[in-house]
Amino acid sequence: MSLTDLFGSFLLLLAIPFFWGGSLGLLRFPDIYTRLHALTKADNLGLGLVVAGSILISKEWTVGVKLLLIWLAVLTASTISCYLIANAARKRKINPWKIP
Amino acid sequence: MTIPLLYALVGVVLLGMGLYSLVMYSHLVRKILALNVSGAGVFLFLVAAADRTSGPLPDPVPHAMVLTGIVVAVSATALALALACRIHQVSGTTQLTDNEPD
Amino acid sequence: MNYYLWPALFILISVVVGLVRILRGPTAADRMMAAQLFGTGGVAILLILAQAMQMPSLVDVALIYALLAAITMVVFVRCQWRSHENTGEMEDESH
Amino acid sequence: MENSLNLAAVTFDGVLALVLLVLAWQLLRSPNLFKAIVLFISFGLMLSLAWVRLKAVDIALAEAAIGAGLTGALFLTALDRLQRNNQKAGDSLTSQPGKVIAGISVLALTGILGWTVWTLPPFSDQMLALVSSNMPISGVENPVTAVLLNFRGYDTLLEIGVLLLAAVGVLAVTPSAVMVADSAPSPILILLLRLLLPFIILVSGYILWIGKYAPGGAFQAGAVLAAGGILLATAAVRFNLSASKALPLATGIGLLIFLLVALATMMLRGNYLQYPVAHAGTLILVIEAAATLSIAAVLVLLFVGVKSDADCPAPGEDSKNFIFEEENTIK
Repeated sequence: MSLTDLFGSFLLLLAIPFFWGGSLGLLRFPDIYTRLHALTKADNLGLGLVVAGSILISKEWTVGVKLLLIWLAVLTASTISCYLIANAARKRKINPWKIP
Repeated sequence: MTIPLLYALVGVVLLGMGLYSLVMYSHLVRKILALNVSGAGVFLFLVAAADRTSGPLPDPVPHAMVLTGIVVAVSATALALALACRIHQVSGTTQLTDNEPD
Repeated sequence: MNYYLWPALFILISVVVGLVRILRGPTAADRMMAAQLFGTGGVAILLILAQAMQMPSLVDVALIYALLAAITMVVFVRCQWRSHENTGEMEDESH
Repeated sequence: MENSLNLAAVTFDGVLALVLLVLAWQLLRSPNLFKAIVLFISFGLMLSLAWVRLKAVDIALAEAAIGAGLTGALFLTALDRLQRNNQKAGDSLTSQPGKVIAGISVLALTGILGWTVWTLPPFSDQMLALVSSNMPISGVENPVTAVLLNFRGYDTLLEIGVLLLAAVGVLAVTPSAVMVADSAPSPILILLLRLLLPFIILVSGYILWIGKYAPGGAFQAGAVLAAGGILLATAAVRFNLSASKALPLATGIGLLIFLLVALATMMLRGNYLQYPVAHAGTLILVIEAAATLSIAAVLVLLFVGVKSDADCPAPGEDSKNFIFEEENTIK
């Protein structure tokens, strides 16, 4: 196992906490707006670290470009659907959670 | 017990669950969902059976069958949903009931 | 190469934990968000499986998931969860 | 070392199998239809991981495109139409004895099938060997594409006909092929379209092309393209398929080209769909390109057919296919 493989695997492992953060945040946070915040952590950093790790492990530039495209696509999709959901929720007059 | 066998058995159980729900629930969308789940069960069984070859390569013939099957399943689902919407529009109901309304 | 399956497994389990949000709701958007988390986790798992199973074409599967991730969400926001039309409280489950 | 390697694989497959069963169980018994549909979308995603574990990447690609881009959209719009006058979805059809009888019969059937699967004789590699030995004359390198478009081309030809039939069926029961949204898309959504649509078309072409060498092909490419069409249709304020002149052509062209090739091969070589070996690859690509367009057109048509409803204003005589801004905001 080469050094890049090792570092790649390390990045893959580092991604796991972000996915757990996303899941637990989705479960534990009190309202839609805060849960959206948790969700995007998995999208941005979790997937970003998996992509970075995979680029290091795969070592082929064509695959690397595709991996970067995947990350960009997910970033775009998650940003925009996050906005759409929050906007729709606001229009439905769902109030943000306040400390009781 | 091998991995393909595990998935094949899951496929069989999905088929059973889908069939039971198809018979048990009267709402049309639930019936369509149930059909989709049982279809997925059959596909899963076919693909799992294809992976039981002696070498590392699976058998491509069931793969081709399931591939076309998935596309046909989604178009059949669309047709069924369009019919359900039409039934709802004409009769105002989304259920299939035993008794005639009149 | 199979040791790469471990991170995939942990991400799978974390995604499954998020499943509870689909079951619980309470609003439709919460359920959709959990489904989106399923999608992102799925992309990550596919990328790791591509290394673990030595199948580079799995990256294409992940690419399709990543590209189409927004579509169900857009359909949901524009066709289902609209502000003026309050379709009863189908979101709130009566247990 | 070997043991720990297998442990990871076995745990992964075990968890995945369990998740599939739990998702299916929850989605089937949920009286809340919206929840059932979201569970079904997640079920599709887990299913495509199962295809990957069973080394069926072609199927995983199709499941990805259809599960992410089509199934959810279809069910959500149909549910929106059905719940206009808000009905409860619960309630089983049958009485208590009926329930017991259905339960016992399904359990018996599942038991028999499960036992049959358990005791299946070892797989014979005959079909695999047959396909592998004929690969050099197929014109392509991906065995699934070879089976679909060459060895069993006849099945695929009929299947494209079946898709066309489904489209005709949806059009027959649907009042109009016009979709009307109740608000203009937000600028952010337009931005999403601008960013994603070119990409989706590019990836569709890539998946079509790569099908010759690796997992991919007409069905997957068509489903990806259709997902792009659905995104466009959903964002538009008004999406009128009946005003389109290109659409009937696009729905028919796959079957047409396939039939023409089939007839030509019959005239020249005496056998339906027996391609000349030297040109097999080109012919397959031509058929697949046409089929991609047809599959995409049919799938978009199916979605618009399910979405459109009688409450929306009549088509009118405007010849535009889709409109993004509300008209009164322009003037």
